[in-house]
Amino acid sequence: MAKHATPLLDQLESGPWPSFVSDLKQEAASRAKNANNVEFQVPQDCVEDLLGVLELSYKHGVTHWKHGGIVGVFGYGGGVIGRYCDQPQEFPGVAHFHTMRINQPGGKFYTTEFLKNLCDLWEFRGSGVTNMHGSTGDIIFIGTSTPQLEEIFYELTHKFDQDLGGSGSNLRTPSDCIGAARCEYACYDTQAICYELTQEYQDELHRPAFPYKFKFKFDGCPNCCVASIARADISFVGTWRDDIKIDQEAVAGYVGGEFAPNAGAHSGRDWGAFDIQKEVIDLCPSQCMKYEGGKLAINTKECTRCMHCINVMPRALHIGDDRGCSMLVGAKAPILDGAQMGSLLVPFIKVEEPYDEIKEVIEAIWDWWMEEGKNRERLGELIKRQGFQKLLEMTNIKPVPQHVQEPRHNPYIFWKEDEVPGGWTRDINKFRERHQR
Amino acid sequence: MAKHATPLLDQLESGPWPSFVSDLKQEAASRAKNANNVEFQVPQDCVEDLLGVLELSYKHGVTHWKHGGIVGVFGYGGGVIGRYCDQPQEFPGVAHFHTMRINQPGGKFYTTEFLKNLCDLWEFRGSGVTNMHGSTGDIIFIGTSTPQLEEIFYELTHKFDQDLGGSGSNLRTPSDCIGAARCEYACYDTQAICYELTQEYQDELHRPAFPYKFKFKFDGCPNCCVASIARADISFVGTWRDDIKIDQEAVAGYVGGEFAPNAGAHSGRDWGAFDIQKEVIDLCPSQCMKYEGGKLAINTKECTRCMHCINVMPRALHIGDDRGCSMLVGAKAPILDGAQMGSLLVPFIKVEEPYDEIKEVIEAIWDWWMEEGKNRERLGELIKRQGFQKLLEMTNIKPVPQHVQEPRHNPYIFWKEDEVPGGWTRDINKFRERHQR
Amino acid sequence: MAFISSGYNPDKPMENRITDIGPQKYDKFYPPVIAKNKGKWLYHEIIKPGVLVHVAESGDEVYTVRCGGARLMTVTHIREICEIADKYCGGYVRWTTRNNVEFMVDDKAKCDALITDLEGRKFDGGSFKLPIGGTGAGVTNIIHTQGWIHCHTPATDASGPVKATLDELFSDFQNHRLPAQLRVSLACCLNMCGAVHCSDIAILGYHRKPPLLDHEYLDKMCEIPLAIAACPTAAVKPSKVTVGDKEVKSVAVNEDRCMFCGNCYTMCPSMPLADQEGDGIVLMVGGKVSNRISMPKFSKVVVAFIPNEPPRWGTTTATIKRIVEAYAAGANKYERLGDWAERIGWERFFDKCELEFTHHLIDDFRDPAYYTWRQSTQFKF
Amino acid sequence: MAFISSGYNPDKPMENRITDIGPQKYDKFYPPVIAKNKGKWLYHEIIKPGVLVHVAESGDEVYTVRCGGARLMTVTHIREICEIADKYCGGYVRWTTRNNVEFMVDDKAKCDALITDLEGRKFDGGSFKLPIGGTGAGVTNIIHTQGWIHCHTPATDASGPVKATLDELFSDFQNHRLPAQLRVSLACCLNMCGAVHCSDIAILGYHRKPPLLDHEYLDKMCEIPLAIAACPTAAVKPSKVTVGDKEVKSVAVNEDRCMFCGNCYTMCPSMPLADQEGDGIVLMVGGKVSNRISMPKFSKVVVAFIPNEPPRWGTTTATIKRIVEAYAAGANKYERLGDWAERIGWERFFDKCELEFTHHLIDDFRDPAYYTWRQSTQFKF
Ligand code: SRM
Ligand code: SRM
Ligand code: SRM
Ligand code: SRM
Ligand code: SF4
Ligand code: SF4
Ligand code: SF4
Ligand code: SF4
Ligand code: SF4
Ligand code: SF4
Ligand code: SF4
Ligand code: SF4
Repeated sequence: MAKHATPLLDQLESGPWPSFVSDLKQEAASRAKNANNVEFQVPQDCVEDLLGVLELSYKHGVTHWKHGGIVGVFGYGGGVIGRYCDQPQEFPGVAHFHTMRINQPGGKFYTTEFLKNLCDLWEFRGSGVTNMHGSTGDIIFIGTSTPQLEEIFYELTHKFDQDLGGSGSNLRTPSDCIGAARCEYACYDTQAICYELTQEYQDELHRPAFPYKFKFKFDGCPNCCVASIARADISFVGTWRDDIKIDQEAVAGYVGGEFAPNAGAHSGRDWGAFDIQKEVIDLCPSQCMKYEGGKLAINTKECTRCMHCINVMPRALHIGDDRGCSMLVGAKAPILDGAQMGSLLVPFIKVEEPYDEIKEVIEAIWDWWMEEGKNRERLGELIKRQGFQKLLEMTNIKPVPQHVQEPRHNPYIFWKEDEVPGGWTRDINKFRERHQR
Repeated sequence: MAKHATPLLDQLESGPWPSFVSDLKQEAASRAKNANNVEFQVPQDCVEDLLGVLELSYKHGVTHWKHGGIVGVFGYGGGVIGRYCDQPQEFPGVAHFHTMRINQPGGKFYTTEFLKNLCDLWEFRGSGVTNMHGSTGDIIFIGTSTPQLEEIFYELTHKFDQDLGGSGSNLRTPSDCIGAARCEYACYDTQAICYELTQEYQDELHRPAFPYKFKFKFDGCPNCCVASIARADISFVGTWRDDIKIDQEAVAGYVGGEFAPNAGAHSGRDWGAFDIQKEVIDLCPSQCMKYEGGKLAINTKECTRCMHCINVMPRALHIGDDRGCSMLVGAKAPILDGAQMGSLLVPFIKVEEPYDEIKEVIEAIWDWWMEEGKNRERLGELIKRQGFQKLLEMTNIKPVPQHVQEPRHNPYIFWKEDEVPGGWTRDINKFRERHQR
Repeated sequence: MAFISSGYNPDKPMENRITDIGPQKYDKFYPPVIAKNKGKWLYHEIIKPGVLVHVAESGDEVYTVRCGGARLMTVTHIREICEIADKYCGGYVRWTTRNNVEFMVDDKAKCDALITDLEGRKFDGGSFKLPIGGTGAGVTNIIHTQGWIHCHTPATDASGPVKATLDELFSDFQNHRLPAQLRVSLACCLNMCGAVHCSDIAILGYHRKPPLLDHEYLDKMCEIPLAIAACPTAAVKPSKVTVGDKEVKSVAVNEDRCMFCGNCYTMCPSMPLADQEGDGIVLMVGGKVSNRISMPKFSKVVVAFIPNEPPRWGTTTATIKRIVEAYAAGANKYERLGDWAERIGWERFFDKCELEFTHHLIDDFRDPAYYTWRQSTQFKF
Repeated sequence: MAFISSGYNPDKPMENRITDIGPQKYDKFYPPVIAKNKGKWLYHEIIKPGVLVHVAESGDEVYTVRCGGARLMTVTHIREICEIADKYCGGYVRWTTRNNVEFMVDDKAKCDALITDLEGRKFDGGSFKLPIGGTGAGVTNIIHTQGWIHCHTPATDASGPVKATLDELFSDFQNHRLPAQLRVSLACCLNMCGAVHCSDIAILGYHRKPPLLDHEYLDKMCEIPLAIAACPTAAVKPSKVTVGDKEVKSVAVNEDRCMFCGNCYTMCPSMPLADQEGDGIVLMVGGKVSNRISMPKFSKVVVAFIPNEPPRWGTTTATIKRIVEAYAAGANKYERLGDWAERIGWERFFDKCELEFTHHLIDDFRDPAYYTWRQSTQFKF
């Protein structure tokens, strides 16, 4: 029988979607049974207590966790989030219940061997409860005690060749879309650069030297499957500069109804026969396409590479060959001054080992932010505070119209003294010679 | 011969566009000649000096006018802008050179009799130079001396039944489009309400009691020929609620090429035959039109009354019969906090004598602004500072989706205590019973 | 020049005083055909540039001939307008909201005679007195402000640049070849006395040097707290300054925070900004006020600075001409300049108008600036 | 429960220490068909909801079966996933960026067997363990955060509302009937740990009461200057308070300026906000992150508050369902929810979704608020 009655949570066991309550219960049962005689290093009934404290929150309508305090592993400033229960007597199994962030592999591909190792470790030294994955991308181990932190870290590094992810005022765990590994739209190898920069900036990832958190995310194309534009201080979004490759025969295949539009993504409803004019040409945001005489034409110069036509006809249209990425900066959640999406800083840059050009941009941004950023000021907020122009100046990037959605509509231009002939130092008496009081 | 050489200004006499320099010179000559023996009350050569000081500005690249100081007519706080030359010795004719604002008639219609009277008065007591008209709408008399102000005012009121317009922290001279007088698009009588409100609020117009200036402008329809949306603290823009009236025969006339689209506004170029689909249906911003089987249909519910279709086919389409206006508030120039366009406050209101409902809205706005507005704070800035929600509250207008272009994207909702069950007063000790430190 | 009294008695200002009577009532000035058909107009047509006919339910017609005018007008010129109106229009005339003059007649024959008369009138210097035009898909009169002719804060002249620009655009004042109407406006300083911030093309006077400080007089001539409060960027602070051997109260300006708006000068004459090298013109484009097709919008800054070049402001007018030609060549029928720029993208706009994009054009004024940067990978190379 | 050392020596933490090694290298974990064809994929097809095939230049195919999962997963569940992957997928498996599990096989027959297996797996409580779906024009897994399971600042739970919502939307997880993909996300507080601010539908936990002040402990547990600096609206000020008979340093909160963001609480545990009646859910809609057709955009607040209703948050899920149905009925093919709302106008959106428009939905946060009001006469009645 369960340690705590959970009448409210029990109601979340029904319904088709996988029930986390059922899963927690199976874990609680498995720990209680302990078929493999694991010498649990945290309370065997911690999952029962987790269910118990959660039930209490369901009853009270508020959380029962309190602030973390600073816990972690020696020499690292991140990777662990401390957490304590505010009813430790009632739920001793979760009195201390820290999470650890384990840096996920690129594309979130796993061998079962590796996963099973992690499971064994986490069952043994933690609650056995995880998030697969955290919002930043890490594998999250939910719930262990302070003494286990170093033990887990030791085993991770020594046995599994695996490091922690980021937290605190650090570089956070970079993450990527599946990209070239399995996607025909990938304009660069997201996994390669994600890995390379993660390795290059291990120090920044583990040792807090920044004003606040900093995130990289890598999207292979403008579809943005890792949502980098919404939530990375620097988002790398694949793009290309030359023609979209058109296979006219395959276009005919779509027009003729041989291939399902959008790879079958709309199969759940009868939308009528595919109408290339209505569904592709007319929806192209830059109106740069034509379908005439059974031939599709794209005016590359005007195309904004939105991906729509390619998404609709993946067999017929393919991204260009002159590939690279756009870098956007400053995305963040609403705290403090409002949410931001990434703003375009580098319209196009090649993504090629050893990524020196890209690193130059990154480091110029960091230099500026570390110099000027206030405590707990995200890059986006610094850009807002000091201006996008300042960002361009500090990264030595030439202003181009691509940087703006539209030019400023207020004419409040802050000229600098050296831009104005004659400078600003003027003599009032000389002025008064021409202009009496 | 001219009093001052004006080699720079002389270059502005050539070219086809009416030359203000030529006009000023003809006035200077006329004053010098004085064929009618006018007993000029300000220096006879003031126009020469005006040309002279302007030439000097052309040479120096800066103005030679200085601050006004407070001049005006007894009991009024507006209607006169004081102005002094900063080179009075060189240009004594314009040493004092104040402007007077004369409240223009509605629609800027005149009889020549009235105009000639004004000309006589202004030639006699001022420079004879005017602006027809000032940006707010007034007739501007440019250039007279302080002693003449009362004289001119006396003659205006006693002989010509004519008052001054506004300046200072007053209601400014209201102005209107030609509207119903000569325009088939007018949804209400702009001249009638403009006149009525000008009369009703004479006190507000002449005696500064506001935090800053306040402007009314009246546009008969959404074409906005008096640009009210861009520059009136309250803009009244005509609109209607029922069907656009369609004369199908006339539609056929346009389609058949019998009538020129847009009343001939595009006659300077061969744009090809009129294509109702491309030129009307496809450009309708709400996509609520259809042209099928030679019949034009409009889905009134979805129409946003943008005027495009009516503008293109004025013989075929006419505004609806259930007419009134929208009121938008807060437009202003960029000083101090950035320009604003008017924001929609009253989506629809009838415009009928005695305009009581409209006056209620106006006065509620003024009450709030006079209570809360800071010195030199325009209504638009107050709305920005205290929020559009506050404006609705103070005018007792129910919030509707029409008030916004889009709902807020930041979730920072400032709840009020009485909106939250249980209020805000809580007991920390009670909280701590459930949540230990 | 003897003083002649109007009857006003300065010692008894309230004697016989008439106040608060407002303007003349509009309908006293309506031509008969207007008075009769008001509110009953059926449709109109532009017969040719500058000439309109409106047809009423009654069958009545009114022909309007629209004429350009420098809005700076002398009584001599107004009298000439009256003379024409007396001759052809029964003694009625009106001005438009953009300072054009409209002569109205109620039949076609009168209209033709009127047109012939107007076309013949020129100033001695050679310019037209009352050029016909300003309708339809063309350029109309330029809304403008006082400039060096009367104001104390301008950063450029008004009448001069307007005359020069309209000379350059004159053929479009008399033609309907543009994709849609194109409204040009000018304001001589940031106060923007007009709807300049929502114009297809706006010419704006702009200072670029922080105020001079006339310390010796500042405290005498100004209310220091008002000058401080006037500054939108809080760049003005109180200070003490030694002038000669006296310490006086004055202000200090944090020059790096100054955006040259002139608000301090409006409140305090001892803080002038004007400067021959500093002052000049900002060009803004793409605004509109009508609600037709697209919603009203602000103009955007596309040229950060052009020096004042009196008397003909050559660089300014040439740049405007280039923009107009690019627009004429590129936009669709009915498409306003701003809608065109948005459709093709601002990156293309700068190409097509051969304008340089500089850092000044990127918004850095307060929070809303963010919304003008590009939060997308959609752009054109 | 005896302590078992990993080998780590607390007295010599640096001994044999391995640090800064980063994650496992991605390519060690690629299934062979991925390793072989990486960068050479030609096209893909969604065979049915949840099942994709990607075809490479080489002719190779990879079949992917995507399965939903509560991202809160125990090792027992992960082991079961491994077992399946071992059986069908050569020991490889992956997770998507939205917490779904993907099993990949390189031929069609294996794929069918895999599907049959997966469809049969259920928890004791009756829910699916690994439901297949989440592709194409449908609903996929809900991105979410910790909620009451682990965090100290939530205003709602995460896993619970997500489970309840996905039960409600389950048929659309396994169907492609929607006009376009529909991404639902949840964040349990304003910190918004995820891309919640750019989601088609965002469920957001929100506090509505200003922080409680635990004066007795505040100065002991918090750095008062940090708590003051944390407040974005400057509502927190230092104060002195008498507790019992002692005067202590503490803070005061200007409650009218508080927007309940919880930043002060993040910096200072003596300022808790949570409250059963105060806390609840804000619904936002119409955001997106892809650049397809339209640019990325923020979600907009359309329901200001729904109380927490554990365990099934009935009002929240019913409201979401209503929005989804209105969208399904009204939008065009390929049209994301936000694009639909903008096309029909937000006034219609509220009609069609039967939502009440309240003053809370009008932006009043700083200068950019202005740009969300309506500066036009274009609107629908
Ligand atoms: C675990 C995780 C949520 C989850 O359930 O997945 C998480 C959890 C917390 N986040 Fe987060 N954030 C997590 C991803 C994010 C993301 C999403 C992302 O990275 O893509 C965001 C939005 C993007 C961004 O960075 O802006 C995010 C924005 C925040 C913020 C607001 C930051 C801002 O600048 O607006 C805070 C507040 C703070 O830093 O004080 C925050 C703070 C927190 C803290 C540390 C709360 C605190 O103040 O102490 C949470 C600890 C919860 C706990 O007890 O476990 N978390 N946080 C995510 C990290 C897992 C991982 O490593 O994979
Ligand atoms: C005469 C006129 C310009 C013209 O050449 O036509 C004018 C002239 C002045 N305006 Fe204006 N404004 C004139 C219409 C406008 C308009 C247009 C309108 O009313 O439609 C605006 C923009 C709309 C608005 O109100 O926002 C306008 C916005 C300003 C501002 C900025 C106000 C703001 O809130 O942003 C100022 C600055 C101030 O008030 O200190 C200003 C200040 C001034 C002053 C009084 C300069 C000053 O600070 O002392 C100018 C006196 C010039 C002179 O010596 O003659 N004037 N002013 C216009 C009035 C004529 C008339 O009565 O018909
Ligand atoms: C006479 C005048 C009203 C007045 O009270 O004086 C007027 C008169 C007419 N306007 Fe206007 N508009 C007048 C200033 C305006 C303004 C204000 C401005 O420019 O400062 C606007 C807003 C401009 C803007 O959006 O920036 C304006 C935007 C329109 C529009 C919308 C055009 C568009 O494409 O956006 C129409 C509709 C049309 O042209 O078919 C219109 C249509 C008309 C019609 C056809 C109305 C009618 O049926 O009589 C009139 C003749 C149009 C023509 O000239 O081609 N009128 N019209 C103004 C003439 C100014 C001038 O001398 O040139
Ligand atoms: C597996 C995954 C990448 C990964 O690294 O894990 C992925 C995979 C694919 N995405 Fe995605 N997307 C994935 C998250 C996303 C996200 C991120 C998110 O939702 O947080 C987005 C942005 C969402 C947004 O805009 O709010 C995203 C926006 C797209 C789009 C743009 C669709 C649109 O209408 O805007 C496409 C194009 C399409 O669907 O044709 C796309 C297309 C694809 C394709 C067709 C790419 C390909 O050729 O392989 C993949 C299968 C699509 C499908 O599921 O129907 N993927 N995709 C992610 C699956 C998440 C899941 O489990 O459901
Ligand atoms: S972002 Fe582009 S490249 Fe990456 S998985 Fe999505 S569609 Fe493929
Ligand atoms: S990628 Fe987008 S912009 Fe380019 S042609 Fe295709 S639909 Fe048009
Ligand atoms: S605003 Fe409308 S009613 Fe007034 S003149 Fe212009 S078109 Fe006619
Ligand atoms: S008025 Fe505008 S919105 Fe209405 S039907 Fe005509 S074009 Fe469409
Ligand atoms: S725009 Fe500026 S300089 Fe020009 S008239 Fe108005 S206040 Fe004077
Ligand atoms: S010009 Fe404007 S910004 Fe500069 S000091 Fe004066 S008021 Fe301040
Ligand atoms: S959204 Fe807020 S409550 Fe939820 S995990 Fe993130 S910080 Fe914690
Ligand atoms: S909850 Fe936010 S707004 Fe309220 S006092 Fe705390 S920090 Fe300030």
